[in-house]
Amino acid sequence: MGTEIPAGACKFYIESRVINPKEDDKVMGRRAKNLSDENLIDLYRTMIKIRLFEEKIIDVYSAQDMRTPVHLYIGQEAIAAGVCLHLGPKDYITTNHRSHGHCLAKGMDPKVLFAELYGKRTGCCRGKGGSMHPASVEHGILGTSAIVGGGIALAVGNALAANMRREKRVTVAFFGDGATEEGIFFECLNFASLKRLPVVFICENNLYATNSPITNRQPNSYLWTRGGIYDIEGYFIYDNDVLGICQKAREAINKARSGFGPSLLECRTYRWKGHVGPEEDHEKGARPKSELDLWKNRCPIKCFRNYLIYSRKIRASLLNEIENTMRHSIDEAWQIGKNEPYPDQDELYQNVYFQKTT
Amino acid sequence: MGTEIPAGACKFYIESRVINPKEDDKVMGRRAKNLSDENLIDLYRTMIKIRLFEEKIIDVYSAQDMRTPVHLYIGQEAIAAGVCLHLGPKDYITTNHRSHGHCLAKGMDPKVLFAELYGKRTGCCRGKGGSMHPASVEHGILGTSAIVGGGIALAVGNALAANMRREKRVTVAFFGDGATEEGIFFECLNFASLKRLPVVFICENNLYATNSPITNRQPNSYLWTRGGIYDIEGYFIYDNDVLGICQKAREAINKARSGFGPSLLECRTYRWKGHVGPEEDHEKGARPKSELDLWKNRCPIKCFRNYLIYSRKIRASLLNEIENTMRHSIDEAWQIGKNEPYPDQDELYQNVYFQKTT
Amino acid sequence: MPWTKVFIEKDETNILQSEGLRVLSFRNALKEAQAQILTKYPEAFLMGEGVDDVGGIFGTTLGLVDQFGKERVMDIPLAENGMTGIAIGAAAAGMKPIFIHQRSDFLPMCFDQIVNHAAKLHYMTGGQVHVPLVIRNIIGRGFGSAAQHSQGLHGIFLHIPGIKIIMPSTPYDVKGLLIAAIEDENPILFVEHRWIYDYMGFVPEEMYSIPIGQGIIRRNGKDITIVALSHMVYESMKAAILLEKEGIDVEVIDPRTVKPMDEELIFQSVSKTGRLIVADVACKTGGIGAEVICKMIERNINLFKVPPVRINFPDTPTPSSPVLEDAYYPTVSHLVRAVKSMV
Amino acid sequence: MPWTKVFIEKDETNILQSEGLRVLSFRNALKEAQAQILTKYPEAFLMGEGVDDVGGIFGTTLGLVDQFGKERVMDIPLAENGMTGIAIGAAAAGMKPIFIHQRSDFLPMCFDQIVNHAAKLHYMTGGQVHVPLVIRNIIGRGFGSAAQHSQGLHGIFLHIPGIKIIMPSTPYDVKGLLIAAIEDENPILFVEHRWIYDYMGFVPEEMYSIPIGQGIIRRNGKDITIVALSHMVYESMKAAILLEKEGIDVEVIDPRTVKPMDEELIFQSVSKTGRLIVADVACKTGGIGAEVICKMIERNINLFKVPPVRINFPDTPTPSSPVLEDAYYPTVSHLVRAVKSMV
Ligand SMILES: Cc1ncc(C[n+]2csc(CCOP(=O)(O)OP(=O)(O)O)c2C)c(N)n1
Ligand SMILES: Cc1ncc(C[n+]2csc(CCOP(=O)(O)OP(=O)(O)O)c2C)c(N)n1
Ligand SMILES: [Mg+2]
Ligand SMILES: [Mg+2]
Repeated sequence: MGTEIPAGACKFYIESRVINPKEDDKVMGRRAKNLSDENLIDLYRTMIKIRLFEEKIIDVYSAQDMRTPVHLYIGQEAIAAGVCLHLGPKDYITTNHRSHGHCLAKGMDPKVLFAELYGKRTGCCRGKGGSMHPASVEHGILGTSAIVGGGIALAVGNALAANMRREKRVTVAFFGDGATEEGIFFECLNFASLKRLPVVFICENNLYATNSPITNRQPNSYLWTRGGIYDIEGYFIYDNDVLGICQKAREAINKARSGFGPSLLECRTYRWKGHVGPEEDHEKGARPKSELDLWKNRCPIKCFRNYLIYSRKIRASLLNEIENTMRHSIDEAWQIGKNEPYPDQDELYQNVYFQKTT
Repeated sequence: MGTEIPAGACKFYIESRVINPKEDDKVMGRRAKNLSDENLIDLYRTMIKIRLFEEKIIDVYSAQDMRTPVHLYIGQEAIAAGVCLHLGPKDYITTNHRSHGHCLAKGMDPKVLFAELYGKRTGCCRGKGGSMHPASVEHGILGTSAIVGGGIALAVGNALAANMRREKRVTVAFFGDGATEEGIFFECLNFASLKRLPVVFICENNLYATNSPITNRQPNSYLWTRGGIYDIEGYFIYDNDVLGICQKAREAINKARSGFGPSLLECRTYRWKGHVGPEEDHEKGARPKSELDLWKNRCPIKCFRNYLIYSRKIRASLLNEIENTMRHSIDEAWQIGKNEPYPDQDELYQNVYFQKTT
Repeated sequence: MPWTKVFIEKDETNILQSEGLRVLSFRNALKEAQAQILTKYPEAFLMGEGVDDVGGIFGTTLGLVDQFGKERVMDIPLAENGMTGIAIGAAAAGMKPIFIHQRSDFLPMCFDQIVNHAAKLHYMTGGQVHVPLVIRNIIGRGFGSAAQHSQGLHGIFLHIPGIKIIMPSTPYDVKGLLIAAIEDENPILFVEHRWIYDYMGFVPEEMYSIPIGQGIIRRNGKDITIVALSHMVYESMKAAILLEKEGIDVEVIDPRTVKPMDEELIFQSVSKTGRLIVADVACKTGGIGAEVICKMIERNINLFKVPPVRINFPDTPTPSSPVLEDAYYPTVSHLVRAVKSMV
Repeated sequence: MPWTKVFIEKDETNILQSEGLRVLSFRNALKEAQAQILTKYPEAFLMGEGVDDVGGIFGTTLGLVDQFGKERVMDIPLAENGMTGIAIGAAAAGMKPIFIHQRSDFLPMCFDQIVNHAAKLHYMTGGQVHVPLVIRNIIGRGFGSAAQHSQGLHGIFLHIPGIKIIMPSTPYDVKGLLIAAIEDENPILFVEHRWIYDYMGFVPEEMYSIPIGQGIIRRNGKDITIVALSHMVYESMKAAILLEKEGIDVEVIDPRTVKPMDEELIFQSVSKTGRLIVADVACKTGGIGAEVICKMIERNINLFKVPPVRINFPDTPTPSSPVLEDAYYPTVSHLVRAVKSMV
């Protein structure tokens, strides 16, 4: 039972998908076989956390006191959540301009992130990074580049360091479909495979870079194939399929951790909001509303919630409670982050050069 | 009947090859079926021209008056000759630091090239380019980059221009195995396929970049596969097989000319001389002599000559005559080129910026 | 002259309109220039990430795709270096691409192709080939754009022979200089600033071009010379108005093109005032200010009555926090303070 | 002092040896520094195209692979931008890579990673992460190296906050400065020149480091100051010897590090001589000379008795022809002529 899209750049690309949770059950069930209820609830909680964090941003953004360009992750939550479930605090990730989801899934405290978005002294980067450059060494996020493709090289470098030290850390690089057009992507795939580095490449194919559909930019969109030329196994994970992501990410992470080198996962998804800022793209005519509606129907949270309730027999009230608790804690984090003090103006001149503290 | 290589970096890579011309006959014969004797003799003549041109360089280089770094093409002649046989003067090519063979095969006059190597006023670039940057607009060579990978982008740009103008010109990009590691290679493949540009990518895989064997640099050496991810057909052409090159190049060029987009040919070969300069690599221990000996046995000229004589019944005396005539004309070209006047010192300041002559 | 004047307030341009003169924003002047270029030169085309989308590069290419089609208003993959090389190859074969970057910060991605290829091809080929390539790039200040989305990187191209640098400030100039750039047929870095798109001014409808290498005196004064680039022209004019009230007479020079630079114009001015400020939209050390000041002192060691001053971004990356961003950017009051300390 | 002296002729170093002092070439001093760094710091490693081959980067890494293995003397694919990013990622995670380019001309390939990443990561992360990355790069003059194999591109990095620039000239300094660079733990552009590898000088066996930011007076003089970088130190010393015979007393200053720059040392010298030449191994416009001269005039407008002079490559790409190459490079006689015109 396919879904017809009346118009829109990605029409050719979107295959039919059965949203009915009953029918999804068998596939989902197979995928979840290694996951306890607790795992599943963790997964749900992470997705909810990301969603609510960003909905908070949308709520408050028009006040114009959060002065940082926000690239919202809403609609893509399944990926960060599904991948980071398998990572420990010592594992590294690199993110990109669309950073919030990855940072939260990797364990960053929402209030520190809010403080950073507000340019506050207690933000993770003392207010110098903002939304596009979060970092948190304790969570294995050693800096974020908003240059498309930049984070991929940093990730491979993190993995090289881990390898040279014989540490068992894994590095995950998150990046968009647009990043796969930058030459640096291939330079990194080649080297990662050559040295069998413990790195997992996660391509979040949301079908657009800014307003350009992938059909404007690449002759085909099988991004999972891009590593094959270097003997890197590639996988395609269907639209927002959180359990699929979870399963393949686990395999890839375990493989990397065991010394068998990199993998590439293409996770197909869709961003609900504009490339930057809280509006929706159809408002300014960047894409048809019907396309968004279709993908809202594939909301990773809604689908997963249905699965949990109908197939795993998890009580809706428990899920509601998780959501309510999270909403409360996000509100609180926002309150705190927003009310932190600004840095002194002198901070401007700090950290241009590293100074040894001997 | 394989050939064992006692030691050497590329051992794993080199498969058995029957050099015996009688046994090669059938394959060769099939490949030559569209080629007249005249074509074949043209091909032979071009290879001989390149070989003798460069042997002349070797002869005279120690005099140190040819002050330009020469990256010799000896051993790889089959590629330039086999490909350029199908190109007209209006077709474009781009070459690289190892430029002489491509320029000569595309029709450049040896004396103009010699003059350039000697830094003379009548050199193709008025003495400003040297061996690494020859150009000749009348032969469709719009400039040469010695930055690895640079020429690939120029080629795709030439092809884009031809396409936008609805001209039937084809562009061929010649580059080495090392260039396939630069990200720009993939950026160009993607765009060329996306826009179905009339360009043919010829990768001359001589198994080394400078002294680094390909095994140090890439996890596998199936370079012909690199375009598959963009739906670009790839072909592998066996060691210096000039008729194989000829055949596949014709197909690819025709395809490009007919508007069906790019192809990628990997031509396996070997350079006999050092990366730069007239010495042989084993002299300084860069690679085993046995490896070179093996490849000298696969000399593209010698093998082709045997084929012409034994299978096509072309008289050896005719081939000898071609060689002698060519030797004479190369000598003459060298004499002329070498004795041309140097540019005025003022030439230094010319051509920094284009000046309109209106 | 209406075409030399800088209009800080929109209201001022009402006078122009009442005189029957045509008023356009910087943004629309730029768009008009591109439309006229595309119309006149069949070999010209625009390429860039998102040139054909609803944003239209801050509105500067909006609608052009409808007029000229997707081939000549070409959206491209995210591959700045390769695409620049492709533009160069097309230019070498006779096309006239205008390559557009949403931010100047993306120029480092294609430094290889700009520096080692575009700038050298004409020379290396002994003049056989030339590269008519215009590279539009936009400095993106403000709203937490931070370290990788707000740099001014034009200064480094001063050091690269073979490429020219143009930095228009007014609607009149941006049109005339873009047309001049295309007609010049050299590789040209065309530097814009996001904060000047809304400024208005007189812009004739017909195609015209402004000679590359000619600066202009935006305001005559006898006490001090401010050489101001791009957005700094507006800030300097504002400062001049404030300082006038205090009896300080500021001359504002807008070089318009940085390479070649109208050295003579600046030299004459400083010979008169004896005081020089160079105000640029980029970091201080190793920038354009140093070159201008150095050139002046090479010509006359007794030129200066007081030490020259460079007004720039500080030598730090751009911070994100609004309070730090405020501290980062030099303002009218910096200029006023600097001038006062010098006279 | 043997460690401050510049030895132009090999013979001169015989004296050192007869005094029991150890003499090494620049090349071998560099190799020794790397060997000692690799020994002392397990997190240090070399990476570069051909670092482990029989050429050994003009001999400067020769044999190190036998001692330290292929993982720490790492040959890499031809992918300068990606590999620089990987080096940065490794450095951010605590390693200390030394990235080696056979030519400075390949730096534009990785400008994205150097400028937008290495130079900014410490700042963007609010100081959480730093990038101990040394980028060795070699200026390759001569024998028709031409436009893409002979540039000096260090000048453009002056304009990029967050990266330091070191330009050693003597064997003593190259060892001490490379060790200092590694211990400094910032992104550092370490600029070498192919023509100074064979110069000899005193080099102690033990590890030592030279403070970054301290220039040195190579020769005391009272008539004129030449600030000379890298290979130009030798040319300037030769010029000074010739000029001495004509009664002109040249002071030669070797800044050794360009960013930070020992401004004070230069200022003191020019305050004394009133005359300044800046001699660099790169094009003139927008280079280091402009910055040095500008800094001086900012400090004192009465500093100069005569206009300062920049001795540089001309503002053209490098030509291939030997006669043009000869015309391209400034020589001792340029320096001599310039000095004579100034005193
Ligand atoms: C090198 C570079 N080019 C262009 C940009 C501008 N830009 C920022 S995000 C973006 C689109 C990225 O698309 P994708 O990688 O698919 O990520 P998405 O935004 O879809 O998550 C572009 C073009 C940039 N930041 N860096
Ligand atoms: C970007 C860049 N990096 C490094 C070099 C130095 N270099 C010149 S040729 C070469 C090897 C090229 O190998 P390949 O592409 O296989 O061509 P081959 O020399 O084998 O014909 C290298 C590393 C360069 N010229 N440009
Ligand atoms: Mg995307
Ligand atoms: Mg090769």
